[in-house]
Amino acid sequence: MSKLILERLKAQFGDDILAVSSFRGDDVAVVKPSRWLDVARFVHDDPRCDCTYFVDLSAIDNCDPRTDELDMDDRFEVYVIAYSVAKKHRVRLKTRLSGDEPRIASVIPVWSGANWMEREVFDMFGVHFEGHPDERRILTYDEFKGHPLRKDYPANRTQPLVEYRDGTFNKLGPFLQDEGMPLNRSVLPDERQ
Amino acid sequence: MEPVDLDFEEADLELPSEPMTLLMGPSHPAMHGTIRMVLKLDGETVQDVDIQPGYLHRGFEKMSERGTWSQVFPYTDRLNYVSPLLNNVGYALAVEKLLGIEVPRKGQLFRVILGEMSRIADHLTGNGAIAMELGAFTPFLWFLKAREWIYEACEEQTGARLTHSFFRIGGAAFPPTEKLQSQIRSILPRVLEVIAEGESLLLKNRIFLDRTQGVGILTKEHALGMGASGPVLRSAGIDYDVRKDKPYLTYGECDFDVPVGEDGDTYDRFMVRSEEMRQSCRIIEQSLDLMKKIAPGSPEDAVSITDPRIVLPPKEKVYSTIEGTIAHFKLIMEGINVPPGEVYGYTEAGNGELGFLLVSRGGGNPWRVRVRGPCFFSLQAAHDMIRGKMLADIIPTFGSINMIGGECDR
Amino acid sequence: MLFWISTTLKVLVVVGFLAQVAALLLWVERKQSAMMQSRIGPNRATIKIGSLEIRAAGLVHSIADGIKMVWKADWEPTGGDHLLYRLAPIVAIVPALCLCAVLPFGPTVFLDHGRDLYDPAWATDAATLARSVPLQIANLDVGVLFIFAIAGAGVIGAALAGWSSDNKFSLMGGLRAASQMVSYEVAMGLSLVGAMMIYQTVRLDEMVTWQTQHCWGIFVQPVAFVLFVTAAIAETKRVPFDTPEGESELVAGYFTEYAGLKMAMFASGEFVEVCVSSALITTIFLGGWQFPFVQLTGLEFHYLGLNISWHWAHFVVVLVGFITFSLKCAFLIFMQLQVRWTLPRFRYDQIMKLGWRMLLPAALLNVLVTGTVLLFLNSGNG
Amino acid sequence: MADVTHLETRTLGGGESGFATTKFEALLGWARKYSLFQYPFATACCGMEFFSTASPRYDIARFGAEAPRFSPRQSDVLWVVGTISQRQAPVLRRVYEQMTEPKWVIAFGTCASCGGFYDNYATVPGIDKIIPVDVFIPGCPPRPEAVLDGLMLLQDKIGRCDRTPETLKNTALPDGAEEALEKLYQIRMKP
Repeated sequence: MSKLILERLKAQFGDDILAVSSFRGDDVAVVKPSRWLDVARFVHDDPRCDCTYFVDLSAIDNCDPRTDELDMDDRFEVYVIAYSVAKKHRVRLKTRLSGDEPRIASVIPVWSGANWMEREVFDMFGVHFEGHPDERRILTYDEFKGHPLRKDYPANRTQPLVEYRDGTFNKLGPFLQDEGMPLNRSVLPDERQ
Repeated sequence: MEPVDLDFEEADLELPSEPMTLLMGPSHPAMHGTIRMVLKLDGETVQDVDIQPGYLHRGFEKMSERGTWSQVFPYTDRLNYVSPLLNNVGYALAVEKLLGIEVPRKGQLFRVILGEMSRIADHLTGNGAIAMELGAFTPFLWFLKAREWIYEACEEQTGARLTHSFFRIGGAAFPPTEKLQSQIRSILPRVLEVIAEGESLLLKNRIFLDRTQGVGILTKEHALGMGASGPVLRSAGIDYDVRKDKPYLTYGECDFDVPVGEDGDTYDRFMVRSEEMRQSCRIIEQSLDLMKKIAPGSPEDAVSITDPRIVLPPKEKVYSTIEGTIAHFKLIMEGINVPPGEVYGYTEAGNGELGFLLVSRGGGNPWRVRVRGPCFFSLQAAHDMIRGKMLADIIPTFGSINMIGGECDR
Repeated sequence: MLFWISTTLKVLVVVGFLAQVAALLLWVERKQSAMMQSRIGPNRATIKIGSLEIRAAGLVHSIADGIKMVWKADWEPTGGDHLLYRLAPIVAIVPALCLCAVLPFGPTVFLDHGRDLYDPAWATDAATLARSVPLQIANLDVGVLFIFAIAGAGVIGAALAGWSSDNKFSLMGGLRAASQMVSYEVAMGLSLVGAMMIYQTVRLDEMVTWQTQHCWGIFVQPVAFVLFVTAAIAETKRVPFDTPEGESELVAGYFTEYAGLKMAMFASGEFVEVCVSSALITTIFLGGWQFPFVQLTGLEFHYLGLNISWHWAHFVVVLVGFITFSLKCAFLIFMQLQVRWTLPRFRYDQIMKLGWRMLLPAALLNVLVTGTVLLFLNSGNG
Repeated sequence: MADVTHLETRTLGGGESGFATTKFEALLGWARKYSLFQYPFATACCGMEFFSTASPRYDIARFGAEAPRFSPRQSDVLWVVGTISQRQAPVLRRVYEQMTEPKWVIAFGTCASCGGFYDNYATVPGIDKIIPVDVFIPGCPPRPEAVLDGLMLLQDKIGRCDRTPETLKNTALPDGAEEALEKLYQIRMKP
């Protein structure tokens, strides 16, 4: 893998590129949140980067509720992957946001495909995208409270839309919390109830 | 002749015509049960459409964080449930990339063979669904008949018809059975014959051509910006196939072509899929030949690596030796100890680039498993393919995207 | 007296047959599709009489369907027009049944044929005619025109159903059905004008008589035959013209909201229409009940230097005529059902284009050519 | 430990006479049993096996369950095929309510029966939390043979006018079945 894009980025943006790395052939550049849209546009428009193909946009929650504060800095990592079909190279741009009111510019003006991905990140992590034309939930429903992929959301806290029937069932109920699970399931504190 | 009502402003009329809002789905026969479309119709023409996925969101990514690395496999089966083995391969390769290991040659060939079988099953279903949704039920059932043979072969190798969970981190669950060569070689010609038969019913049919050609056009730039991949992207004229552009496993040694469309319409997507099935057959034939050439007993002649920290010990050792028991216990209970890091592993699955972004913080559990489900991106592009067309055009267009709920909503 | 008895009998036979035809055709359709798709098709339902088990190759399933449909719960939409909602299935099926009134399904039966069996003159004798029973319920002077008038009413059923169901899919289905049927009626009517010019009549029994004396209509009007068959399939709303009820688009089209018996009426109305349109095509283009070279007196073959006159008893002639008619209809029905499993469906605008831009001009051209040829031939003769 | 006694289910075969049925009811039951218009509520992986069941090899049409009606008004059996998410639940409930009596529900696969291994915020732990179910078919996804077995179980229940929920159970293969299958396999695999 050529590191051409990373070099171009460093030359263009200097200190706004916080770090670059190439782990197992993946070129990653960490960008300051304030320059997020500019870097994305550069990667897309620069003829030597030419990353016109939008691959992916998502986020990572770095907060471990057992040890970290929920509103820690650098809690959310939003990344976007772009690829150049002609030059056959790809780059992953990353930015880090704080856990308190995470907010970042939308990259829809650069890649129109980012629309649903940003909606998904908003839905799953609660990261807001400034300038997004249609910020709604996409995978969960409007009545859903909270953001399920945040580490502090318990995996099995359901929010039913339809009231469950009562009455007797002639069959076993679903698996209970501790039934049929391996010992080291990472059960978070309030998941134990 | 001038139109009579030229002077009328629509709004001034006593009963002005308004667009009709039509909710299509999620339990609509053409929406695969998982998509809802809110259509704004002007007569039969679609003025605007809001595509709402998410009716099959089952929390794949959350569930992956709760188990060990190996426990993710059954969930990957149910991503693109039309071609589960390709998802297995994709996830296994991503974890292996994070671990920095490579599977022995026979294991790689085995993955290629079963994966391509799965791809044929996927495309058979996809193309059959296009025909069925246009009203031609017979070709669909013929394709299903061929799919049964593939399921049978996969069952012979993996033990399951549909959800195999067969590949492991560092290899596969079992080595190939003796029947592999003969069975697959006997199936492939028959599958090709069925494909040709089904096409003979459709491709010379004026109605089918009229319904698919020029319908649901996706332009090159739009496809790139939207991140569409696989047959949808290739039908738009962009020659991007992960198997060619960044060969993984043994695809680099195989001689196959990547079919590329021109117009990006439904017809092209149908043709790209059916040509890909033929290419997959070529790949399988070549891989079977390569597998025969492996010298028995050589290090290449194994489907899994031997590292006891990654691969489960053989069952007899688990029951007879204390080391085996402990290794088995540790791997099952704690999971494979994957060093901290973050990789994006991607392969060419049935619907396009299937990417897994894996984050490990060390230990047996994944910290984050992100799936790039190719349909999600293609479906997003469907918005512009549908808008401005007629109501009836939605059905073949949507069918040709081959939207698979599990992969789209995860 | 004879008239009333014979008419009542004929009505009972025809309506009784058509009431069963839906079950029969359902079975044919299922088994036929199973054969084409290398399946077996329904075969599990059995009727047990003592130790005897009747399966009738799956025909029993159709009986089960019928019984179930009758006792399936009925349902009515809370919105919409209730009267029209109930009226729609009746309006859909009654015109199709009415059409059978003018179809001749066999040669005229002469009750005192024994008087002079082999003299061709007896058939026109006034006394014989008085004691004859035409195998046709109503021998109307307007013939074909009656058919167009009544068939046109069939569209109202679909449109009413779509309108009164209070469902958007139904509404679209009803609109599609209405526009499609109205459009194809034009082409259908015009395609017959050529045939009427040649036969010089609009009465269906006289059409058959003309074809008995000359040759089948399909040979003198091949274009009209193709146009008429196409338009007839479109009128019955079957694949590839089934957009009004296209499953993958409009769920079940104009009868989405109908359940139980009412839905069964729509479904069987469709089969009755298939049956009637086949009978109509047979009558107008395939010589009706006429078996090749069979005249009123029996087999008459006077071609290629051969002179064969084989006199049959009158009831044999009638029987052969009736069976011939049934077989021809069965063949056409089978063909129409087969189309269902091979072709994809059109898009709505493609149907309209086909109707107005292809079939209609072709029908007009056919009229023009037929007229010119007739004029030319007549001027040559006289 | 759960109480086992209430888990007992009736096995296929009938012969029980818990209900006083008249001849007329028996006739209706017979007709309904062989004329099952189905509404496939297919959402997920199990949909593939549902297709397979309709495919030429297994041919669900043999049992009279041929016609898929996509309008709930006209259907008799609701096949819930695949995972039902919380978001999908109101839709399923609505479709069930729209069906006209008499109606039956089959939970196809583990996810529909009890939520399967999707034990999380997004999925409904079994559709019987929302709508009543007549037959549960286990499997992830169930093999087409199991589906046909489940359908036969439902037909049996319809014939008996029995509405208690039942789960499909494992049945042993009859003697000689394995050899016969192997022979069939050999024949099929001949090039």
